Amino acid sequence: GSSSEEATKNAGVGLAYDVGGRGDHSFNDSAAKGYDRALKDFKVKGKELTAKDGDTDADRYDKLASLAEAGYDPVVGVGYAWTPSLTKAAKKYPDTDFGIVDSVVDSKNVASLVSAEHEGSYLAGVAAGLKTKSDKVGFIGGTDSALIKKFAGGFQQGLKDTNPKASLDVQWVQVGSPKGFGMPDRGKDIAEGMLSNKVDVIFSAAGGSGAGAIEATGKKKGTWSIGVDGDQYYDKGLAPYKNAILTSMVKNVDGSVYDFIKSVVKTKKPEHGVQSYDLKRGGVGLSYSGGFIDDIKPKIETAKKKIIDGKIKVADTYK
Amino acid sequence: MHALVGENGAGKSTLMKILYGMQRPDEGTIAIDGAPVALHSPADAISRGVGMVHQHFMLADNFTVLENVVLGAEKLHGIGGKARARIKEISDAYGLGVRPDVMVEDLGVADRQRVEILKVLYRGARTLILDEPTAVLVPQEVDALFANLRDLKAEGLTVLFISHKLGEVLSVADDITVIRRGTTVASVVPSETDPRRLAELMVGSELPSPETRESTVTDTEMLRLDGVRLTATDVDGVERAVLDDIALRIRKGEVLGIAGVEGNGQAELVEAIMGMRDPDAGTITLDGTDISHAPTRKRREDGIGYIPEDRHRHGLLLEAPLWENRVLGHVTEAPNSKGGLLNPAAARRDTQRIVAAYDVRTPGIEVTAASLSGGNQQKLIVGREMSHHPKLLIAAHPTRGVDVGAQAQIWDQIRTARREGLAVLLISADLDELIGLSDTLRVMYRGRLVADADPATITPEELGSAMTGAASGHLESPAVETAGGED
Amino acid sequence: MKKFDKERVLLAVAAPLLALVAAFLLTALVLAATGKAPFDAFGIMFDYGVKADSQVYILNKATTYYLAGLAVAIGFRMNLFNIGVDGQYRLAAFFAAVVGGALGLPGLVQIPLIILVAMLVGAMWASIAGLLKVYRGVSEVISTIMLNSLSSILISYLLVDGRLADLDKQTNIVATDPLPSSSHFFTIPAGGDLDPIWGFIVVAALAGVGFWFLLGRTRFGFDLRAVGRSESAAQASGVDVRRMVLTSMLLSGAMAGLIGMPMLLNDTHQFTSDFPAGIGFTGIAIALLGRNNPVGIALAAVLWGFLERGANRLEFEGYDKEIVGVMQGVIVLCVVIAYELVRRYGLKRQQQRVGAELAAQARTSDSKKEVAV
Amino acid sequence: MSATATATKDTPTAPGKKPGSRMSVATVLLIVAGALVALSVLRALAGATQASAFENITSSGQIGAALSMAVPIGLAGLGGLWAERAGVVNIGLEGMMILGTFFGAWAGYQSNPWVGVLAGVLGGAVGGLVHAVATVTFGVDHIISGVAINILALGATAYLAKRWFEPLSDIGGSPKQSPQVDDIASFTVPGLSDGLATVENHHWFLVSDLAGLLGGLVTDISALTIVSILLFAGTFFVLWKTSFGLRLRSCGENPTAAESLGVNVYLYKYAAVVVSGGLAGLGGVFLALVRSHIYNEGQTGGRGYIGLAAMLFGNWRPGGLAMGAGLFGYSDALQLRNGGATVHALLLLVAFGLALLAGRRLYRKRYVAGAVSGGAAILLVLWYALTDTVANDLVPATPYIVTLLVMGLAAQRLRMPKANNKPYRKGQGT
Ligand SMILES: Nc1ncnc2c1ncn2[C@@H]1O[C@H](COP(=O)(O)OP(=O)(O)OP(=O)(O)O)[C@@H](O)[C@H]1O
Ligand SMILES: Nc1ncnc2c1ncn2[C@@H]1O[C@H](COP(=O)(O)OP(=O)(O)OP(=O)(O)O)[C@@H](O)[C@H]1O
Ligand SMILES: [Mg+2]
Ligand SMILES: [Mg+2]
Repeated sequence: GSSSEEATKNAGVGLAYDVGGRGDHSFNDSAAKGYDRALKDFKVKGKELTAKDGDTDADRYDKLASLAEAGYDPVVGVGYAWTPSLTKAAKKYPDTDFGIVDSVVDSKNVASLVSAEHEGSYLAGVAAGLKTKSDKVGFIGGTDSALIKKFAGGFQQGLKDTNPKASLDVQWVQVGSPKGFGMPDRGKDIAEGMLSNKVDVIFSAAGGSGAGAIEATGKKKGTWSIGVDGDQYYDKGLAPYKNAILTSMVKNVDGSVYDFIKSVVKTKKPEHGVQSYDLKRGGVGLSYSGGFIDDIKPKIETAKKKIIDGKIKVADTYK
Repeated sequence: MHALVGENGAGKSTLMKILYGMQRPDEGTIAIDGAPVALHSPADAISRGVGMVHQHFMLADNFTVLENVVLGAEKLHGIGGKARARIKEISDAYGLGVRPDVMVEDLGVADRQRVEILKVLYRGARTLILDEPTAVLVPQEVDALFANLRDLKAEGLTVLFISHKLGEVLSVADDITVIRRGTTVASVVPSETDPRRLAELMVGSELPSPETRESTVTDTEMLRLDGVRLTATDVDGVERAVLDDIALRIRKGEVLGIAGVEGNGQAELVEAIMGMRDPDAGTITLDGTDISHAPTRKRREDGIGYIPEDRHRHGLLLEAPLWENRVLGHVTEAPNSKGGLLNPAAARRDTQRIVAAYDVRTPGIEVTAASLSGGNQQKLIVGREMSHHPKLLIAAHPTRGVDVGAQAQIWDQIRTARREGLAVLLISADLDELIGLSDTLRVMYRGRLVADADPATITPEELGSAMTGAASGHLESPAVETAGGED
Repeated sequence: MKKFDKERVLLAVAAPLLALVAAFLLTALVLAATGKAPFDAFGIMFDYGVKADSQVYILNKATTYYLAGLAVAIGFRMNLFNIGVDGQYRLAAFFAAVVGGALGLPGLVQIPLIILVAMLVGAMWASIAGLLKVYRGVSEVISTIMLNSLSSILISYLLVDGRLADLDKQTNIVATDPLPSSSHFFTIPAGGDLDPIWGFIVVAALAGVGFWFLLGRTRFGFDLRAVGRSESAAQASGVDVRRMVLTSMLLSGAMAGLIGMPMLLNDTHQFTSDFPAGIGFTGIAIALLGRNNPVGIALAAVLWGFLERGANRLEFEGYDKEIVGVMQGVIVLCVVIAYELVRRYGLKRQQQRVGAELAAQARTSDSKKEVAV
Repeated sequence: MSATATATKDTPTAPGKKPGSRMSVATVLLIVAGALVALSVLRALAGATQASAFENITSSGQIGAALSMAVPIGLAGLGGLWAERAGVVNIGLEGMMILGTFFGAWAGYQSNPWVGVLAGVLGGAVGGLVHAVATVTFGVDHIISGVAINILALGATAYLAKRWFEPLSDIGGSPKQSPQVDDIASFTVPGLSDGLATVENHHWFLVSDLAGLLGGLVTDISALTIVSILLFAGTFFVLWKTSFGLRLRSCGENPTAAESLGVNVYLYKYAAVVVSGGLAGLGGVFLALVRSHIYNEGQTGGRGYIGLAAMLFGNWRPGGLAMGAGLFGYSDALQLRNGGATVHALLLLVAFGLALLAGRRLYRKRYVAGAVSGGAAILLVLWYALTDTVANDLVPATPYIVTLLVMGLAAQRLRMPKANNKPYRKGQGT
């Protein structure tokens, strides 16, 4: 570093989004929500940076380092892509508290904010298995990454455990590229293809592309979508189709980010180590907005309890 | 009918382009029908009744004749049936025999020229400019053309044409203007002059002649082609023969001339010998070794020199300096390289030598080839090819578009090398050059060698009839049907 | 005319300078029009760009970009538009990482082996486009674009837990086996607590020298440049153009194979789905800027690195880092136009000068003759 | 033989024959019909488990999706066609499409989608204008200028999106995304659409396939799709049936000749390239406003290039281009909608086509080529028989492989405008 006197006074919260950034209607936005809330509640300042397509680890490190260098504390990396750069930054700036979403960095000054997406997705699978009439269910993943396969794996297990007859059609919007999270048109095409093959419940873990799938089910009577990340029933852009949103698999990134910021700036007892936001901790779960799955709530709660009790071990990847 | 004569590069085309509004004069005036005019574009010229047939045809190959004719003049009769009718009408009136719906690419040179003339007439031109209309025609076609032009003259049109060929100028023109280095040097009427005097006016001195006297032909065979056949597949997937059963031999010290209307397979023949196209059948033997399927580079290394027909496309890297152009085609040979490595220093030195020895007018060898004049470019090519002491020289139109001085030098160099045992395959549209330089003559027609002749006795007219397919066999022998007499 | 004359050098320098000035002015206009103070932004970029750690960053980035520029330039030199460098380097880096991760040989053997694999894979992927062009007449522009998409699909098919990669459940990162530390490339310490400079910069420099030597000093290079200047003349001169197309496509692909190596061997040591994409396209811009010349490409690569470094800072200072994208686009467009203008002006100037000098020569020789007479 | 009417340039035989490389409408229909019959037969042969995969190949949903995917590619290709017919290669189509998506959505969300359409077309046309200035006026190499424009368009839209859309986050804007734009009207032919759907659902031999095909073309068709189809017809009319078109095409065939006849070549080239940009812009608008309702960074996804490929495939003619775009749109929709099982069924169909090709080649005594096609057909049949689906993570390769295959089979018969990609300077022609 060159100028270290700045680092002595705390400048506020530093947040580094993954490609997509604030406004992606997906998990970056979720993180932004937690960040906004924390800034307001704790009256601190903050700075947001966003990774761009083609950024190398060096570019990402550069962003984290300039935040730490300028005295931001904590510094949060949103998304597992920050893993290598954040590992390096944590080593370089041991006095700064780092947080990383969706990944684990093994370091004393890092809080790893991971969620049990597979557990929540299991419940979504249960709902789908109970609600499908055609015994055909679909899953649309934004891209074939390990994280999204966690959703797919849990969903498949929940579906099969509940309704062994049901078949699952799994498709990716774009293999090998996170661009698949921003292609609502292709999401819609995939969904329409599934619907024409008599699929009647579709779970999309595909960021913005999921909106296309929701639109497709919204336009065909008797078919359902399952939303992801936030409670999409309240998504303004999806208002015309909200009655086709069976439920949403909510992943509380906003909560985990908020909690972490709070632990640093408010309680001054920074969370460190792996912070697992699972079913038990309420980090993931199903939403009941719209009341479409109220009838099967007991069965879902049973499944939830079994998972929490460890009676069901949910697969965390899809093969 | 007014003729404009002058040597290559005298400025004839430039003057005509000015008349046609394609270039603007720095000073001076142009008057049409007595009124001074300012021509800013071809459209201006066309609207004043001036039409031009360019030295290089201005036709879109992939368009029909109709489309080519109506282009730019759609307002007259549209682009459909009415235009077609009008074209037929004009064609019939002047006996041009133009078919409106044929693709231009399927037409021969003479037909294309008639399309060009029709294009001008279609626009109602009263003044017709023809830039070297006869350069690519055989004598019989020239006669037909002049017959057409006389018809036009009879209709009251003014015809302005450019030519180097003094004989034809004297026979058809009513007036002659001679220009040299961009200025008018004389205005004469045909009855008061003769070819010699006209030539002297043009050049400022006596015209050089391609005549070669003593024969240097030896018995050693240098190049031999047997049953060479080359086919090409056109866009329809139809295969046709562009070279068919070609057999010829050239001995050391012999110049073999090939006559033929352009597009009858001469270019393909050269490409087959150079290895740029692979023959489908037959053998090519150079100095006793079979090179039928050898790559071009090997053939060049084995001693074939090549003066291509189109120096800009095949002979030079226009934007490269002269010394790199000296390397082109001989990159594997001394002094240009050693091992796999270039030797720029040696190549530069040798370029200096060529520039001096072949009188290439250039301020240095670092200038690009594009900045040299055509004649000097050609001298560089000749110098380059001769520097590697070829056994066989393929010279396609070696003096096309070069000035008289350069022409004489090139002829000299070919003659000298021939004396030292060089075999030469000469292809030229200039029948005088062909007859003057060759020891043996062959005529090519539709991909075949259909006739041969002795240059000592043949006339351009006789050659011309064989070039159009009207005569075949040995043109000199009285036993075979030949066209016209011999002198 | 001298071998190096001042006017030519001046003209060669004028084009990029002209373009850069125009580009900065245009960008300033855009900034001003959207309500930002342009010169502050440039100031921030400059101040940040000349800091010591920025210089290390720029050099490391430029190493990668330089190789990308060279890979593209090989094609450009003979009028081949290898838009597929992007797919080639990614596929190459992937397989190189797989091979490197699987073996545990001494570095002296393994590093060259990894590099060789990368070059081979790059060349092979490029050869598909070359073969299609030579035997089926398919435009390389089209085929390489298709091949870019195909290489991403192929990589993501293979980069899966259990196929050629492993999943780290903690980090959610799917990666090839990491290279053994013996295969890490050496680094050059930059002093202080600065990050080191990637040792691969040496390889990149050698590649540049090799490029210059191959094109400027060998028969092969002469042939290649001849094809680029005039395909028909090259063919008549004895170059086998079809083979040349294939060879230079292979060379371009092999060079593309090197692009991922500095990152793989000096930095990430494994291939993940986040391995940067799009550097092939950056390479096109850099080759255009550097005018396919090894020194020019180096300058262009450094400029690009500088701009990106500045972009990172702009965002921090509250500017929109996206302005750098505009800047890059404007620079490339201005540069190609400026080069063309200067090229044409130079050619015309030269023709005029040749004409004038010849006329002068003719006059002196005429007067000599008169004296002699 | 007369003394004059003789030698032909390059073609000593068969003078006067038109180049017949273009396929007639009848041939195309015949091919489509043949494919349908083949499909029906194959489906009848395949087991019941596979039948639904085959049905997807001609389902109306599939056809409708294929059409909506083909339109943007077709429009980009049409842009390419205009430019190249005037002798300018336009690889900047991608950038012009990006401008179309951006400005289409930007104007669209503020007023109504049709204003967006206009703005997108204008945006693309401005991109075309830049390309025209660079290539026509300054004489920059066409491909280089196109690449530069792609870089610039990407940079400029990213910057503007950041400036203009980010502040609109409460109505859905973000640095990479615009707010929602209202739908453009779409039409369904009443009666016909339902009737065809009924027939299709019966899965009758051949009849249902035909019904599916037609059904896809009359159900839920966007107004912009209709506009696009009209533009194809209009392009054919303007370029081949009007004097404007004749002049424009002459600039791509022999600009010097056109110049010598008083045609202002620069003007026509400018017009063509600007129209080209406008069409590509419209393609972008289609992506933004019909396929989605938003601008989305990276939305074009290389469709500009694919449009160019479709144009090459179509031999620089609107009909052929439509087929090329249709082919890509079709295979993309097929893989996207139906995944592995249907692509698996497609293998058999392709094998069938290859077998026919092999037969034709062997008949024409082109043994090597015939053997290659035959071998490929056998391999595909084996692949089909030994597996029962294509892995879903490989399926996305379908459109690219199809394009490469088709280009490989077709490229050599193509004939581009003669002066395409050649520099032209006024007054410097020979
Ligand atoms: N604008 C110009 N500036 C300088 N030189 C020019 C210009 N235009 C033409 N020239 C040169 O003037 C000379 C006259 O060219 P032009 O084509 O008119 O000759 P020509 O008499 O028609 O010759 P040819 O018999 O070869 O057709 C040529 O050397 C040409 O290169
Ligand atoms: N017409 C011109 N106008 C301006 N500069 C020119 C012109 N021609 C050449 N140059 C300059 O001369 C230099 C050499 O040009 P170029 O790169 O084409 O040559 P080269 O021999 O291929 O180079 P290399 O050493 O890379 O092989 C370049 O720097 C270029 O800028
Ligand atoms: Mg001339
Ligand atoms: Mg002339």
